[in-house]
Amino acid sequence: MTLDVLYFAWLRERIGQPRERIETDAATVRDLIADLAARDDWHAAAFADLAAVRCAVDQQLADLDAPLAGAREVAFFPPMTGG
Amino acid sequence: MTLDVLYFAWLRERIGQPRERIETDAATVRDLIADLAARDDWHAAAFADLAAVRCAVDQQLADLDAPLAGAREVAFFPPMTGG
Amino acid sequence: MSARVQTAPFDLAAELAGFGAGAGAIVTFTGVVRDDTGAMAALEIEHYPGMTERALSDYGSEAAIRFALTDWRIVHRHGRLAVGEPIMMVATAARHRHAAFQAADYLMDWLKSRAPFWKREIGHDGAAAWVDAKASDEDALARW
Amino acid sequence: MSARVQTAPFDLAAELAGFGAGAGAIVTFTGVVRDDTGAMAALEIEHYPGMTERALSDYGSEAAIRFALTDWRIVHRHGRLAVGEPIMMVATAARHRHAAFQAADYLMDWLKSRAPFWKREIGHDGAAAWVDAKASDEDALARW
Repeated sequence: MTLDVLYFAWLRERIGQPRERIETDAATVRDLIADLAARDDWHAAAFADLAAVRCAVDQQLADLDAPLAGAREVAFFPPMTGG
Repeated sequence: MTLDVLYFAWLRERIGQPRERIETDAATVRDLIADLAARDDWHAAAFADLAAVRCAVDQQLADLDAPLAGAREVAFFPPMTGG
Repeated sequence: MSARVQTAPFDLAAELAGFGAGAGAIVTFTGVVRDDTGAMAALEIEHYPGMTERALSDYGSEAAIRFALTDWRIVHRHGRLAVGEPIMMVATAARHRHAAFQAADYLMDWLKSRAPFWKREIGHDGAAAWVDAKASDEDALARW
Repeated sequence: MSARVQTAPFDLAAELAGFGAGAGAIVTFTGVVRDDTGAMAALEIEHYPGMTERALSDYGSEAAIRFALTDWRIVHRHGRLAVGEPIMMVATAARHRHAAFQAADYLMDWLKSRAPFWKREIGHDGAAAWVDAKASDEDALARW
Protein backbone atom coordinates (compact mmCIF):
# COMPACT_ATOMS: atom_id res chain seq x y z
CA MET A 1 0.00 0.00 0.00
CA THR A 2 1.19 3.52 -0.81
CA LEU A 3 0.92 6.02 2.03
CA ASP A 4 1.68 9.71 2.37
CA VAL A 5 3.28 10.18 5.76
CA LEU A 6 3.31 13.72 7.19
CA TYR A 7 5.32 15.11 10.10
CA PHE A 8 4.73 18.23 12.12
CA ALA A 9 6.58 20.32 14.69
CA TRP A 10 9.59 18.62 16.27
CA LEU A 11 8.85 15.31 14.56
CA ARG A 12 9.23 17.13 11.25
CA GLU A 13 12.49 18.66 12.45
CA ARG A 14 13.93 15.35 13.69
CA ILE A 15 13.03 13.51 10.53
CA GLY A 16 14.22 16.39 8.38
CA GLN A 17 11.29 16.49 5.98
CA PRO A 18 7.63 17.45 6.20
CA ARG A 19 6.30 14.47 4.26
CA GLU A 20 7.29 11.34 2.37
CA ARG A 21 5.50 8.80 0.22
CA ILE A 22 6.19 5.22 1.24
CA GLU A 23 5.25 1.65 0.43
CA THR A 24 4.26 -0.39 3.46
CA ASP A 25 2.35 -3.49 4.51
CA ALA A 26 1.72 -2.13 8.00
CA ALA A 27 -1.68 -3.18 9.33
CA THR A 28 -1.84 -0.57 12.10
CA VAL A 29 -0.30 2.78 12.96
CA ARG A 30 1.94 1.02 15.45
CA ASP A 31 3.22 -1.32 12.72
CA LEU A 32 3.86 1.68 10.50
CA ILE A 33 5.89 3.34 13.23
CA ALA A 34 8.03 0.19 13.54
CA ASP A 35 8.61 0.27 9.76
CA LEU A 36 9.54 3.95 9.82
CA ALA A 37 11.74 3.78 12.91
CA ALA A 38 13.80 1.04 11.24
CA ARG A 39 14.64 3.27 8.27
CA ASP A 40 17.41 5.42 9.74
CA ASP A 41 18.60 7.21 12.88
CA TRP A 42 16.47 10.26 12.22
CA HIS A 43 13.26 8.29 12.05
CA ALA A 44 14.34 6.24 15.05
CA ALA A 45 14.96 9.42 17.07
CA ALA A 46 11.59 10.86 16.11
CA PHE A 47 9.77 7.78 17.33
CA ALA A 48 11.95 7.06 20.37
CA ASP A 49 9.26 8.12 22.84
CA LEU A 50 5.83 7.06 21.68
CA ALA A 51 4.17 8.70 24.67
CA ALA A 52 5.04 12.01 23.00
CA VAL A 53 3.64 11.05 19.59
CA ARG A 54 0.09 11.65 18.37
CA CYS A 55 -1.29 10.68 14.99
CA ALA A 56 -4.05 11.23 12.49
CA VAL A 57 -5.19 8.80 9.82
CA ASP A 58 -6.72 10.53 6.81
CA GLN A 59 -6.92 13.74 8.85
CA GLN A 60 -8.84 12.24 11.75
CA LEU A 61 -7.17 11.81 15.13
CA ALA A 62 -6.45 8.14 15.71
CA ASP A 63 -4.72 6.05 18.32
CA LEU A 64 -1.64 3.99 17.70
CA ASP A 65 -3.61 0.78 17.33
CA ALA A 66 -5.84 2.19 14.61
CA PRO A 67 -5.97 0.03 11.46
CA LEU A 68 -4.50 1.38 8.23
CA ALA A 69 -6.63 -0.54 5.73
CA GLY A 70 -7.73 1.90 3.03
CA ALA A 71 -5.75 4.80 4.52
CA ARG A 72 -4.02 7.27 2.19
CA GLU A 73 -2.46 9.78 4.57
CA VAL A 74 -0.99 9.32 8.04
CA ALA A 75 0.38 12.21 10.08
CA PHE A 76 2.61 12.15 13.15
CA PHE A 77 3.04 15.05 15.53
CA PRO A 78 3.53 15.97 19.19
CA PRO A 79 0.58 16.74 21.48
CA MET A 80 -1.28 19.70 19.99
CA THR A 81 -0.99 23.21 21.42
CA GLY A 82 -3.78 25.18 19.79
CA GLY A 83 -5.96 27.96 21.14
CA MET B 1 -35.10 60.86 61.74
CA THR B 2 -35.63 62.10 58.18
CA LEU B 3 -35.39 59.46 55.49
CA ASP B 4 -35.64 59.52 51.72
CA VAL B 5 -37.57 56.43 50.70
CA LEU B 6 -37.29 55.31 47.06
CA TYR B 7 -39.44 52.84 45.15
CA PHE B 8 -38.67 51.00 41.93
CA ALA B 9 -40.51 48.89 39.37
CA TRP B 10 -43.92 47.62 40.51
CA LEU B 11 -43.44 48.94 44.05
CA ARG B 12 -43.14 52.40 42.53
CA GLU B 13 -46.28 51.79 40.48
CA ARG B 14 -48.32 50.52 43.43
CA ILE B 15 -47.30 53.37 45.68
CA GLY B 16 -47.79 55.89 42.90
CA GLN B 17 -44.58 57.84 43.41
CA PRO B 18 -40.86 57.18 42.94
CA ARG B 19 -39.76 58.70 46.24
CA GLU B 20 -40.93 60.42 49.38
CA ARG B 21 -39.27 62.11 52.33
CA ILE B 22 -40.59 60.91 55.66
CA GLU B 23 -40.07 61.30 59.39
CA THR B 24 -39.77 58.00 61.23
CA ASP B 25 -38.48 56.44 64.43
CA ALA B 26 -38.10 53.01 62.82
CA ALA B 27 -35.07 51.15 64.15
CA THR B 28 -34.90 48.60 61.34
CA VAL B 29 -36.05 48.24 57.75
CA ARG B 30 -38.82 45.96 58.95
CA ASP B 31 -40.07 48.65 61.37
CA LEU B 32 -39.97 51.17 58.54
CA ILE B 33 -42.08 48.89 56.37
CA ALA B 34 -44.66 48.64 59.18
CA ASP B 35 -44.74 52.46 59.40
CA LEU B 36 -45.15 52.83 55.64
CA ALA B 37 -47.72 50.05 55.21
CA ALA B 38 -49.91 51.78 57.83
CA ARG B 39 -50.06 55.01 55.80
CA ASP B 40 -52.63 54.12 53.16
CA ASP B 41 -53.95 51.33 50.97
CA TRP B 42 -51.34 51.90 48.28
CA HIS B 43 -48.45 51.45 50.66
CA ALA B 44 -50.20 48.52 52.26
CA ALA B 45 -50.61 46.87 48.83
CA ALA B 46 -46.96 47.45 47.93
CA PHE B 47 -45.77 45.74 51.09
CA ALA B 48 -48.41 43.00 51.22
CA ASP B 49 -45.92 40.26 50.28
CA LEU B 50 -42.55 40.85 51.89
CA ALA B 51 -41.08 37.78 50.18
CA ALA B 52 -41.24 39.82 46.96
CA VAL B 53 -39.56 42.91 48.42
CA ARG B 54 -35.85 43.67 48.41
CA CYS B 55 -34.20 46.73 49.89
CA ALA B 56 -31.09 48.85 49.95
CA VAL B 57 -29.98 51.12 52.77
CA ASP B 58 -27.86 54.01 51.56
CA GLN B 59 -27.46 52.24 48.20
CA GLN B 60 -26.16 48.97 49.65
CA LEU B 61 -28.29 45.84 49.50
CA ALA B 62 -29.59 45.08 52.99
CA ASP B 63 -31.93 42.58 54.56
CA LEU B 64 -35.18 43.46 56.27
CA ASP B 65 -33.64 43.30 59.73
CA ALA B 66 -30.90 45.79 58.90
CA PRO B 67 -30.69 48.70 61.36
CA LEU B 68 -31.51 52.21 60.14
CA ALA B 69 -29.39 54.23 62.57
CA GLY B 70 -27.61 56.91 60.56
CA ALA B 71 -29.31 55.98 57.30
CA ARG B 72 -30.39 58.70 54.88
CA GLU B 73 -31.86 56.76 51.96
CA VAL B 74 -33.79 53.52 51.88
CA ALA B 75 -34.98 51.93 48.64
CA PHE B 76 -37.58 49.20 48.11
CA PHE B 77 -37.91 47.15 44.95
CA PRO B 78 -38.71 43.69 43.63
CA PRO B 79 -36.00 41.08 43.01
CA MET B 80 -33.57 42.51 40.47
CA THR B 81 -33.54 41.43 36.83
CA GLY B 82 -30.32 42.79 35.40
CA GLY B 83 -27.98 41.40 32.81
CA MET C 1 -11.36 48.50 35.00
CA SER C 2 -14.58 50.41 34.63
CA ALA C 3 -18.36 50.17 34.86
CA ARG C 4 -20.82 52.36 32.99
CA VAL C 5 -24.59 52.76 32.83
CA GLN C 6 -26.06 54.48 29.82
CA THR C 7 -29.09 54.68 27.54
CA ALA C 8 -27.00 54.85 24.35
CA PRO C 9 -26.00 51.71 22.45
CA PHE C 10 -22.40 50.56 22.92
CA ASP C 11 -19.95 49.27 20.39
CA LEU C 12 -18.13 46.11 21.45
CA ALA C 13 -15.16 46.88 19.20
CA ALA C 14 -14.77 50.36 20.66
CA GLU C 15 -15.04 48.96 24.20
CA LEU C 16 -12.26 46.48 23.45
CA ALA C 17 -9.85 49.00 21.91
CA GLY C 18 -6.85 48.89 24.23
CA PHE C 19 -8.68 46.56 26.59
CA GLY C 20 -6.66 43.94 28.45
CA ALA C 21 -3.18 44.90 27.25
CA GLY C 22 -0.74 42.18 28.30
CA ALA C 23 -3.45 39.59 28.95
CA GLY C 24 -3.44 36.20 27.27
CA ALA C 25 -7.20 35.66 27.41
CA ILE C 26 -10.12 38.00 26.85
CA VAL C 27 -13.72 36.91 27.29
CA THR C 28 -16.76 39.00 26.44
CA PHE C 29 -20.42 38.45 27.14
CA THR C 30 -23.10 40.43 25.34
CA GLY C 31 -26.76 40.22 26.32
CA VAL C 32 -29.24 40.96 23.55
CA VAL C 33 -32.99 41.68 23.72
CA ARG C 34 -34.66 38.44 22.69
CA ASP C 35 -38.27 37.92 21.70
CA ASP C 36 -39.35 34.33 22.24
CA THR C 37 -43.03 34.77 21.46
CA GLY C 38 -43.10 37.28 18.62
CA ALA C 39 -45.35 39.48 20.80
CA MET C 40 -42.65 41.73 22.22
CA ALA C 41 -41.91 45.17 20.78
CA ALA C 42 -39.32 46.37 23.26
CA LEU C 43 -37.76 45.98 26.66
CA GLU C 44 -37.79 48.83 29.15
CA ILE C 45 -35.09 48.80 31.78
CA GLU C 46 -35.41 50.83 34.97
CA HIS C 47 -32.45 51.25 37.30
CA TYR C 48 -31.43 52.93 40.54
CA PRO C 49 -29.17 55.85 39.61
CA GLY C 50 -26.24 56.13 41.96
CA MET C 51 -26.57 52.68 43.41
CA THR C 52 -26.25 51.00 40.01
CA GLU C 53 -22.87 52.52 39.23
CA ARG C 54 -21.63 51.66 42.70
CA ALA C 55 -22.88 48.06 42.54
CA LEU C 56 -21.37 47.39 39.10
CA SER C 57 -18.08 48.88 40.20
CA ASP C 58 -18.08 46.82 43.40
CA TYR C 59 -18.84 43.56 41.59
CA GLY C 60 -16.16 44.27 38.99
CA SER C 61 -13.57 44.98 41.69
CA GLU C 62 -14.49 41.82 43.57
CA ALA C 63 -14.16 39.73 40.41
CA ALA C 64 -10.80 41.34 39.65
CA ILE C 65 -9.43 40.21 43.00
CA ARG C 66 -11.05 36.79 43.05
CA PHE C 67 -9.94 35.83 39.52
CA ALA C 68 -6.74 37.90 39.27
CA LEU C 69 -8.08 39.87 36.32
CA THR C 70 -5.74 42.25 34.54
CA ASP C 71 -8.70 44.24 33.20
CA TRP C 72 -12.51 44.24 33.27
CA ARG C 73 -15.34 46.30 31.90
CA ILE C 74 -19.09 46.38 32.45
CA VAL C 75 -21.49 48.42 30.32
CA HIS C 76 -25.22 48.19 31.04
CA ARG C 77 -27.97 50.10 29.27
CA HIS C 78 -31.29 51.31 30.62
CA GLY C 79 -34.35 52.86 29.03
CA ARG C 80 -36.24 51.45 26.05
CA LEU C 81 -34.47 48.84 23.92
CA ALA C 82 -35.83 47.21 20.76
CA VAL C 83 -35.67 43.47 20.09
CA GLY C 84 -32.20 42.62 18.79
CA GLU C 85 -30.46 45.52 20.54
CA PRO C 86 -27.59 44.81 22.93
CA ILE C 87 -28.56 45.23 26.60
CA MET C 88 -25.23 44.96 28.32
CA MET C 89 -21.72 43.61 28.08
CA VAL C 90 -19.04 42.29 30.34
CA ALA C 91 -15.40 41.90 29.30
CA THR C 92 -12.71 40.22 31.37
CA ALA C 93 -8.97 39.88 30.75
CA ALA C 94 -6.62 37.48 32.52
CA ARG C 95 -3.40 35.59 31.93
CA HIS C 96 -5.20 32.30 31.40
CA ARG C 97 -8.51 31.38 29.84
CA HIS C 98 -10.19 29.70 32.79
CA ALA C 99 -9.90 32.81 34.97
CA ALA C 100 -11.30 35.01 32.21
CA PHE C 101 -14.22 32.63 31.57
CA GLN C 102 -15.03 32.18 35.23
CA ALA C 103 -14.88 35.89 36.00
CA ALA C 104 -17.28 36.73 33.15
CA ASP C 105 -19.66 33.96 34.24
CA TYR C 106 -19.44 35.14 37.87
CA LEU C 107 -20.11 38.75 36.93
CA MET C 108 -23.14 37.77 34.87
CA ASP C 109 -24.59 35.83 37.79
CA TRP C 110 -24.14 38.87 40.04
CA LEU C 111 -25.58 41.30 37.52
CA LYS C 112 -28.63 39.12 36.89
CA SER C 113 -29.70 39.00 40.54
CA ARG C 114 -27.87 41.71 42.45
CA ALA C 115 -27.58 44.75 40.20
CA PRO C 116 -30.50 47.18 40.60
CA PHE C 117 -32.15 46.85 37.20
CA TRP C 118 -35.76 45.90 36.51
CA LYS C 119 -36.96 44.80 33.12
CA ARG C 120 -40.41 45.31 31.68
CA GLU C 121 -41.56 43.75 28.42
CA ILE C 122 -43.60 45.98 26.16
CA GLY C 123 -45.85 44.14 23.71
CA HIS C 124 -46.79 45.19 20.19
CA ASP C 125 -50.23 45.88 21.68
CA GLY C 126 -48.71 48.30 24.20
CA ALA C 127 -49.22 46.00 27.19
CA ALA C 128 -46.37 46.11 29.72
CA ALA C 129 -45.34 43.31 32.08
CA TRP C 130 -42.53 43.28 34.62
CA VAL C 131 -40.11 40.41 34.10
CA ASP C 132 -40.01 38.08 37.10
CA ALA C 133 -36.67 37.16 38.62
CA LYS C 134 -35.78 33.53 37.93
CA ALA C 135 -35.06 30.97 40.61
CA SER C 136 -32.41 29.58 38.25
CA ASP C 137 -30.55 32.91 38.46
CA GLU C 138 -30.49 32.70 42.27
CA ASP C 139 -29.24 29.12 41.98
CA ALA C 140 -26.53 30.24 39.57
CA LEU C 141 -25.34 32.85 42.06
CA ALA C 142 -25.22 30.27 44.84
CA ARG C 143 -22.55 28.35 42.88
CA TRP C 144 -19.95 30.93 43.86
CA MET D 1 -21.54 28.68 11.78
CA SER D 2 -18.05 28.74 10.35
CA ALA D 3 -14.41 27.97 11.03
CA ARG D 4 -11.44 29.65 9.37
CA VAL D 5 -7.67 29.31 9.47
CA GLN D 6 -5.59 32.24 8.28
CA THR D 7 -2.31 34.07 8.68
CA ALA D 8 -3.93 37.53 8.58
CA PRO D 9 -5.12 39.26 11.74
CA PHE D 10 -8.86 39.21 12.37
CA ASP D 11 -11.12 41.94 13.59
CA LEU D 12 -13.49 40.87 16.36
CA ALA D 13 -15.99 43.59 15.46
CA ALA D 14 -16.08 42.49 11.83
CA GLU D 15 -16.47 38.85 12.89
CA LEU D 16 -19.44 39.76 15.05
CA ALA D 17 -21.27 41.84 12.42
CA GLY D 18 -24.52 39.96 11.91
CA PHE D 19 -23.36 37.18 14.21
CA GLY D 20 -25.94 35.41 16.36
CA ALA D 21 -29.07 37.17 15.10
CA GLY D 22 -31.99 36.25 17.36
CA ALA D 23 -29.76 35.00 20.19
CA GLY D 24 -30.03 36.39 23.71
CA ALA D 25 -26.44 35.69 24.70
CA ILE D 26 -23.16 36.02 22.82
CA VAL D 27 -19.83 34.98 24.31
CA THR D 28 -16.45 35.57 22.72
CA PHE D 29 -13.03 34.33 23.65
CA THR D 30 -9.89 35.90 22.23
CA GLY D 31 -6.45 34.41 22.79
CA VAL D 32 -3.55 36.85 22.66
CA VAL D 33 0.20 36.23 22.41
CA ARG D 34 1.52 36.73 25.93
CA ASP D 35 5.10 37.17 27.01
CA ASP D 36 5.59 36.17 30.63
CA THR D 37 9.37 36.48 30.75
CA GLY D 38 10.16 39.48 28.57
CA ALA D 39 12.38 37.19 26.46
CA MET D 40 9.87 36.37 23.75
CA ALA D 41 9.80 38.18 20.42
CA ALA D 42 7.11 36.18 18.64
CA LEU D 43 5.09 33.02 18.50
CA GLU D 44 5.21 30.79 15.43
CA ILE D 45 2.22 28.57 14.85
CA GLU D 46 2.40 25.55 12.57
CA HIS D 47 -0.74 23.70 11.54
CA TYR D 48 -1.91 20.78 9.42
CA PRO D 49 -3.60 22.25 6.33
CA GLY D 50 -6.74 20.37 5.45
CA MET D 51 -7.10 18.61 8.77
CA THR D 52 -7.21 21.87 10.72
CA GLU D 53 -10.22 23.24 8.86
CA ARG D 54 -11.99 19.91 9.21
CA ALA D 55 -11.26 19.60 12.93
CA LEU D 56 -12.40 23.14 13.74
CA SER D 57 -15.55 22.64 11.74
CA ASP D 58 -16.25 19.29 13.45
CA TYR D 59 -15.73 20.72 16.95
CA GLY D 60 -17.94 23.71 16.17
CA SER D 61 -20.71 21.48 14.86
CA GLU D 62 -20.49 19.22 17.91
CA ALA D 63 -20.70 22.21 20.25
CA ALA D 64 -23.67 23.58 18.31
CA ILE D 65 -25.61 20.36 18.91
CA ARG D 66 -24.50 19.81 22.49
CA PHE D 67 -25.26 23.36 23.64
CA ALA D 68 -28.09 24.22 21.22
CA LEU D 69 -26.12 27.12 19.75
CA THR D 70 -27.86 29.40 17.29
CA ASP D 71 -24.50 30.47 15.84
CA TRP D 72 -20.78 29.87 16.31
CA ARG D 73 -17.53 31.00 14.77
CA ILE D 74 -13.92 29.94 15.12
CA VAL D 75 -11.00 31.87 13.63
CA HIS D 76 -7.46 30.62 14.25
CA ARG D 77 -4.27 32.13 12.91
CA HIS D 78 -1.01 30.45 12.00
CA GLY D 79 2.42 31.73 11.02
CA ARG D 80 4.45 34.27 12.95
CA LEU D 81 2.63 36.42 15.52
CA ALA D 82 4.13 39.21 17.61
CA VAL D 83 3.54 39.58 21.35
CA GLY D 84 0.18 41.26 21.89
CA GLU D 85 -1.33 40.03 18.63
CA PRO D 86 -4.56 38.02 18.72
CA ILE D 87 -4.04 34.31 18.04
CA MET D 88 -7.57 33.05 17.72
CA MET D 89 -11.16 33.65 18.63
CA VAL D 90 -14.27 31.68 19.35
CA ALA D 91 -17.75 33.18 19.40
CA THR D 92 -20.90 31.37 20.50
CA ALA D 93 -24.53 32.48 20.43
CA ALA D 94 -27.40 30.87 22.31
CA ARG D 95 -30.76 31.72 23.82
CA HIS D 96 -29.39 31.73 27.35
CA ARG D 97 -26.08 32.73 28.84
CA HIS D 98 -25.02 29.45 30.41
CA ALA D 99 -25.15 27.61 27.10
CA ALA D 100 -23.12 30.33 25.38
CA PHE D 101 -20.50 30.34 28.17
CA GLN D 102 -20.25 26.57 28.34
CA ALA D 103 -19.96 26.16 24.58
CA ALA D 104 -17.13 28.70 24.34
CA ASP D 105 -15.32 27.06 27.27
CA TYR D 106 -15.84 23.61 25.71
CA LEU D 107 -14.55 24.73 22.31
CA MET D 108 -11.44 26.26 23.88
CA ASP D 109 -10.67 23.03 25.69
CA TRP D 110 -10.97 21.12 22.41
CA LEU D 111 -8.90 23.61 20.46
CA LYS D 112 -6.13 23.62 23.06
CA SER D 113 -5.56 19.87 22.95
CA ARG D 114 -7.23 18.48 19.84
CA ALA D 115 -6.79 20.97 17.04
CA PRO D 116 -3.64 20.39 14.97
CA PHE D 117 -1.65 23.48 15.86
CA TRP D 118 1.84 23.57 17.33
CA LYS D 119 3.32 26.67 18.91
CA ARG D 120 6.96 27.65 18.98
CA GLU D 121 8.29 30.57 21.00
CA ILE D 122 10.90 32.71 19.29
CA GLY D 123 13.17 34.64 21.64
CA HIS D 124 14.68 38.06 21.08
CA ASP D 125 17.95 36.18 20.69
CA GLY D 126 16.48 34.11 17.84
CA ALA D 127 16.28 30.89 19.88
CA ALA D 128 13.19 28.80 19.15
CA ALA D 129 11.48 26.38 21.55
CA TRP D 130 8.39 24.27 20.97
CA VAL D 131 5.69 24.89 23.55
CA ASP D 132 4.87 21.76 25.54
CA ALA D 133 1.26 20.66 25.86
CA LYS D 134 -0.01 21.16 29.40
CA ALA D 135 -1.43 18.41 31.56
CA SER D 136 -3.93 20.99 32.83
CA ASP D 137 -5.30 21.31 29.28
CA GLU D 138 -5.88 17.55 29.11
CA ASP D 139 -7.57 17.70 32.51
CA ALA D 140 -9.77 20.56 31.29
CA LEU D 141 -10.89 18.48 28.32
CA ALA D 142 -11.72 15.53 30.58
CA ARG D 143 -14.38 17.68 32.32
CA TRP D 144 -16.69 17.30 29.34
